[in-house]
Amino acid sequence: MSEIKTLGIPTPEEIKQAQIDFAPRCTSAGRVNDKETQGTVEYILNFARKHSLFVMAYGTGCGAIEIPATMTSRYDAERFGIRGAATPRQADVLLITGYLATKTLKRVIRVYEQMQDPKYVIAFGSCAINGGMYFDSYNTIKALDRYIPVDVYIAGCMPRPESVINGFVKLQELIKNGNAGNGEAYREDLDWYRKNQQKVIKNWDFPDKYNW
Amino acid sequence: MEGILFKILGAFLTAILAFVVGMFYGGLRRKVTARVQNRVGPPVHQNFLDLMKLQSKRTNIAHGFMGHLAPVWIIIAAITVLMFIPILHGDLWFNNLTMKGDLIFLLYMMVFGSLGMALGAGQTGNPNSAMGVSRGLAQLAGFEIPFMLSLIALMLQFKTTSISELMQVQESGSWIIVQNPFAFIAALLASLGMFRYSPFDIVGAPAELASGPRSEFGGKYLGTMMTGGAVFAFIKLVMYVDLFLGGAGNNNLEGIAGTALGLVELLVKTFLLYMIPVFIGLVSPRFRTEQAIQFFWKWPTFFGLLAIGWALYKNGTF
Amino acid sequence: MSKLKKENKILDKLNDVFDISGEVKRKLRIAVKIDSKNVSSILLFLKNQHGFIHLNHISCVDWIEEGEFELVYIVWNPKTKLTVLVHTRIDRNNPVMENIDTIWDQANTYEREFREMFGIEFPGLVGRKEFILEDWDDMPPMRKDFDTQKYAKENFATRPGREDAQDVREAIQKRSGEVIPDFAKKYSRD
Amino acid sequence: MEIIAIILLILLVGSILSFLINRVNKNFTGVTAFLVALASGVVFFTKVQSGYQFNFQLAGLDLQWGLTDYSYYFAYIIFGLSVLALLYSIKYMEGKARLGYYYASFLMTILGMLGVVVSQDFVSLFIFWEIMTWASFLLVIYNSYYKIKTKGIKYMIFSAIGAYAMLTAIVFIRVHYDTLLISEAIAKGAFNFEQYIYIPIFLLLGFGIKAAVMPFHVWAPSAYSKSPMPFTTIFSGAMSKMGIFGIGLVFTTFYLSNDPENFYWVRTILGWLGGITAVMGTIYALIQTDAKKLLAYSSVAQLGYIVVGLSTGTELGVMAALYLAVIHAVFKGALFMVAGAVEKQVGTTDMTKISGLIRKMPWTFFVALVSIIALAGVPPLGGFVGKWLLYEALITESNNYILVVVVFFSSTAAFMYSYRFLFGLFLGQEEKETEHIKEAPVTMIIPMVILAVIAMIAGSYPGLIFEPAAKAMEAIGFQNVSWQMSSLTNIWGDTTDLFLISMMIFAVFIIAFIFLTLKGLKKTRYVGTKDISTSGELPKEWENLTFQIDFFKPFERAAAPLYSMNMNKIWKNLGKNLEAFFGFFRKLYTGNGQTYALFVVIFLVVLLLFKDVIFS
Repeated sequence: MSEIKTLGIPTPEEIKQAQIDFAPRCTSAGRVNDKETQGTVEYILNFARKHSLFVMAYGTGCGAIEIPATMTSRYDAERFGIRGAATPRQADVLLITGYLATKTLKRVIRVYEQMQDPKYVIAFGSCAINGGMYFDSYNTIKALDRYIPVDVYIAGCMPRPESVINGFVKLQELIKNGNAGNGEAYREDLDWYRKNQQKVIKNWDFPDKYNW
Repeated sequence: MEGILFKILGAFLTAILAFVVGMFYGGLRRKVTARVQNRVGPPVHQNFLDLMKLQSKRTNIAHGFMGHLAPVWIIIAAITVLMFIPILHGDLWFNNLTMKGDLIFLLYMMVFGSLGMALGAGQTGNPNSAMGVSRGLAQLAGFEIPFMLSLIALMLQFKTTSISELMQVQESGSWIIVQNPFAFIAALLASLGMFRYSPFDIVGAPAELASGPRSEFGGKYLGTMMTGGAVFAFIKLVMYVDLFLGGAGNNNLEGIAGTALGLVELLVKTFLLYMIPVFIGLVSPRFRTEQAIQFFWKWPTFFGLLAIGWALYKNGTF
Repeated sequence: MSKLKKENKILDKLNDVFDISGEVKRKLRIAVKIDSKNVSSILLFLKNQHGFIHLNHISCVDWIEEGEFELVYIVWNPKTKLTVLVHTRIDRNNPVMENIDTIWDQANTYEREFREMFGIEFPGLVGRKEFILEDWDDMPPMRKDFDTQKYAKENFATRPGREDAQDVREAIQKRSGEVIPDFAKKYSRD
Repeated sequence: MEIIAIILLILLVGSILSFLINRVNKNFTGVTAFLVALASGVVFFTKVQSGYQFNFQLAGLDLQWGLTDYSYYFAYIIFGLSVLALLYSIKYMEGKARLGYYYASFLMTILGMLGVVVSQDFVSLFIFWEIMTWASFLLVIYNSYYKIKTKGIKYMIFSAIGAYAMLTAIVFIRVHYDTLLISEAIAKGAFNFEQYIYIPIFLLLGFGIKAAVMPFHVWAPSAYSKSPMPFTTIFSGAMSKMGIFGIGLVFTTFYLSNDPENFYWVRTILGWLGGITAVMGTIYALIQTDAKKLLAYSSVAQLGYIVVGLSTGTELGVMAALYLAVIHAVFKGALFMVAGAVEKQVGTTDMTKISGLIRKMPWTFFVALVSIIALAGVPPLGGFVGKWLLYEALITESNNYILVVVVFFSSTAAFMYSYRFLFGLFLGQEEKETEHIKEAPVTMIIPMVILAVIAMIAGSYPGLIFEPAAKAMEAIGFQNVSWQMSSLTNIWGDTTDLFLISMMIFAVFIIAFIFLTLKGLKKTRYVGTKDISTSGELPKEWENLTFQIDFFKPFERAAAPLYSMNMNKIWKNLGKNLEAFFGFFRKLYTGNGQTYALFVVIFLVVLLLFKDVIFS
């Protein structure tokens, strides 16, 4: 039998390293229009962006079942301008609903890269935050923001539709202040993301150049 | 010189009117849908926000030249048809090129946009797009038949192929909906297919075909398509009002008051007409393509033939 | 025993033909153990002679201490509603099992899964090697000696500060001061 | 020597010459043929005016060659298309076998067609008609030289039926009216349905087969698609118009009479046949997977429109037919050239095998796009004018209200195959195996582009075609045909201003195009066709996701009753029954002398028994 070392409470060195690794990577690059610097035009555009969120509901995990409830009569997300988009080309928000298997992660990355700037990611449920109940699973990623930038996390297992809407409202706030949307930062920091992605996805067959 | 200036200004006014009204109608449709489903729904101006957001997208992708041109064809079709349709009776501002084109031209011009869009969708290489186009074109062959029959009935009954003259006919007499009700029924049933709401929305079914022909368009392309679509919705409504509901602006007031009254009349008529496909769409499931085509070839075509018979009876051929 | 008449009848018939050790588990359910060489013949016998025309499921259990994989074929007779569980064991170090997808087509799916998840070879099995996992290059992950937590730690970035990313048993022990009883210790990881 | 004879002689000599030159040097054959056609065309248009006439005697028959405005109109189509097709041939046929055979037959076909339009008597008409048919038959079987028995047989049989029908009619005209000149026959009312109804019927049969009218259209799709593409260009573009030319001649009596009740049933039946031809051609075109076959069926459908136009017999209708004859030659010629270019560069025109050629062959795509828009009849290109004229003629001037719906259905369904053609060859996923493909050679591009430009100009200035068409109509019996340079008017006075429409479309195009291009220009990227949103899945290089097979299956299902009507099957059954019938007669010839002796005896006995009845 092989030797097993439990993770336990992280050591100070580990925490230090983690602080470097998990430092918010998308600080300034994508945010040309944060609250202080944005002009009138950007303010108006942000207003439009904020009130028109086309959601690419990528039903990755069990959380996908919360989306119909959020969208339909009872919780009616459409009153915030949130509506479904059929393809990543039309979408603004990528909703990761729950755990992400490595196999799915590959597709999610592709979908994310096919979306057009400014694009936002909402990750949904404990599994997307830290692995949740799949913390020791051999094929589920544990921290989504290592692979694609995330704007808003919604905690819970599962978050109820109220929390989902709360998450969207938080995202709207970020958009209004010009703090959301990390597409450009992602492109700038592509090497780091690619390194992480390729560590998980063994057979990397994406084109080398960033071409979408 | 002044005349030309007025023309250009009038054309701009018409385009802006069509755009604004079309967008608001889209928003109203969403609102009405929401209310029927017991929801609050988005604000009425939601479509403007969507359009603004789409146009403000920072990056865009195109799959090639035809893909790049796809929204252009829609805009061309929308603006051109708009210019050839009388919006108000003999109004200075909205009387663009209305006497220069007839119904056959309008009929063909109206498919121009969808065909161009289909070419753009084809170049993206997305199988869903091609599938949507295939369904759309097949459906076109369905609903154009009753629509054409209804138009032929009108042409025969009033001995004209010009839409302005058909309006003139209704100015003196009663509306065509009274004079030839069957033509109206056929055209109305055809309009359900033209609007592509349920039950004829299999062309761009979001879950099944990933929104069909539009699936590869985002950002400015999708936004421009939305604009064209909004103008087109307005055009169809105005066309139906002109053809069957007596047009608008047929009042005795002079100057700006007459125009304003005419516009209000137009809005009321188009809105009422618009609600028919919207409400039918709300309570309908979805037809498969062949069911849709067969539907159009049954009752609407029957009413169309009846309309032609009625027209021949009325104009004294037999 | 009179209650389980038809169960016993089937068991007797099987006993007549095959070298099995079987028992009637409960009403409508019979379990038999058989040597792995005879699995296909007993399945064919059940299917053709006694109307067990439906293959419910094939499951695999990793008996790591005994160095064996146990395969359980569950077949069902829609007329008599009887279920027969055919247990068989194969060597863990050289896991080769007879391919039965000629008897039931759907067995193919299960067998491909076992090939991927346990590394059991089925000679003559048709289908892509890659079934559910993508680009898997490690030990078959459902084997008990595959350490999934270690694999996860090595491959996936873990968010720091998550205290429950550890052995649950140990954590409970640490938190409550509870002592693990002796009978439970053999299930402990180390 | 008369100038027309010189032109025909140039073509004849050129035909032989190109055959001989091919023996010497294969590279010059095509150029020679092209120069011969060009020279004869130049001589024709510079030296020959309409109204030219030339009488001579041959074997005791009074023959007359000459040109009216009507035949001159068709000469435009013949020479225009032939010269371009021969220019196109030079590169297309490069490296192929039997070049001499090809070019000689090609020039003979031109000679035949020119002969048909210049003949003003029935004898030379028939002779040239046969030259044309035989020369074209040689080209139809060009690609299947060693399988003549199965390939060209349908064309041959139908041409033979047509020729016999024509010959019968000519003999009857000679018997009943004692003339062989067409003008005299018209003057004497030979084509009138009142007196000897079989004369015009037989003539219409003969011409209708060439024009691929409904029950006799079955030869057309296979013949069009099997010939070499440059020849199909004139086969479908010009030679089928000879049938139209003939139908127009037969109807001259009616046009002259100016009486809408005249010929009523014949015209109604012919019109309906044309309408059904259009529908059948269209619905069969849209289920084809071979681009050539698709175009061939589409040609049949378009010829149906022309027949409908001719049979309305009104001014607008005949104008529509003549206009469509030219514009069909233009866009269908271009489209067959496109198919040929694709065939030359890729090796196949099977749409299930190729896709995404747009960036490899941009000029070819441009031509295909323009011609397809013209074919579909969408404004502002030339095809729309023809459609407009046809509909207005049917609605305003004729009382075939249901026929207009049939025609309209056909042209709406035509959108489908139009799209199918463009999508199948040029759009869709770009494949790895077509990466090496280059644009077609420039001598193939030039004729295509010329035709496309004509189609574009005709959309704004259809008057350029109306002018000779109006003259041609006056030559066959209309008076004071009115036309405008760039606007269309029906008899109810409703106009469509084409120039304005073109300008409008052009202006909006420029504005929208500039807006779309300049907006976010730097951040707009081109992506390949493998970068599509297929639920996040990455399509492999070898995966072709283009949707090609059963493209219009839903329509097929909806229109299943229409598809169950198959003319081919009917003809095949007829052929089988005839074979059985004549097989019975063949059994009489047993090869046994005694049987023959018995026949002779029976014959004599019958003769003796009924001698009173027979020789009374």
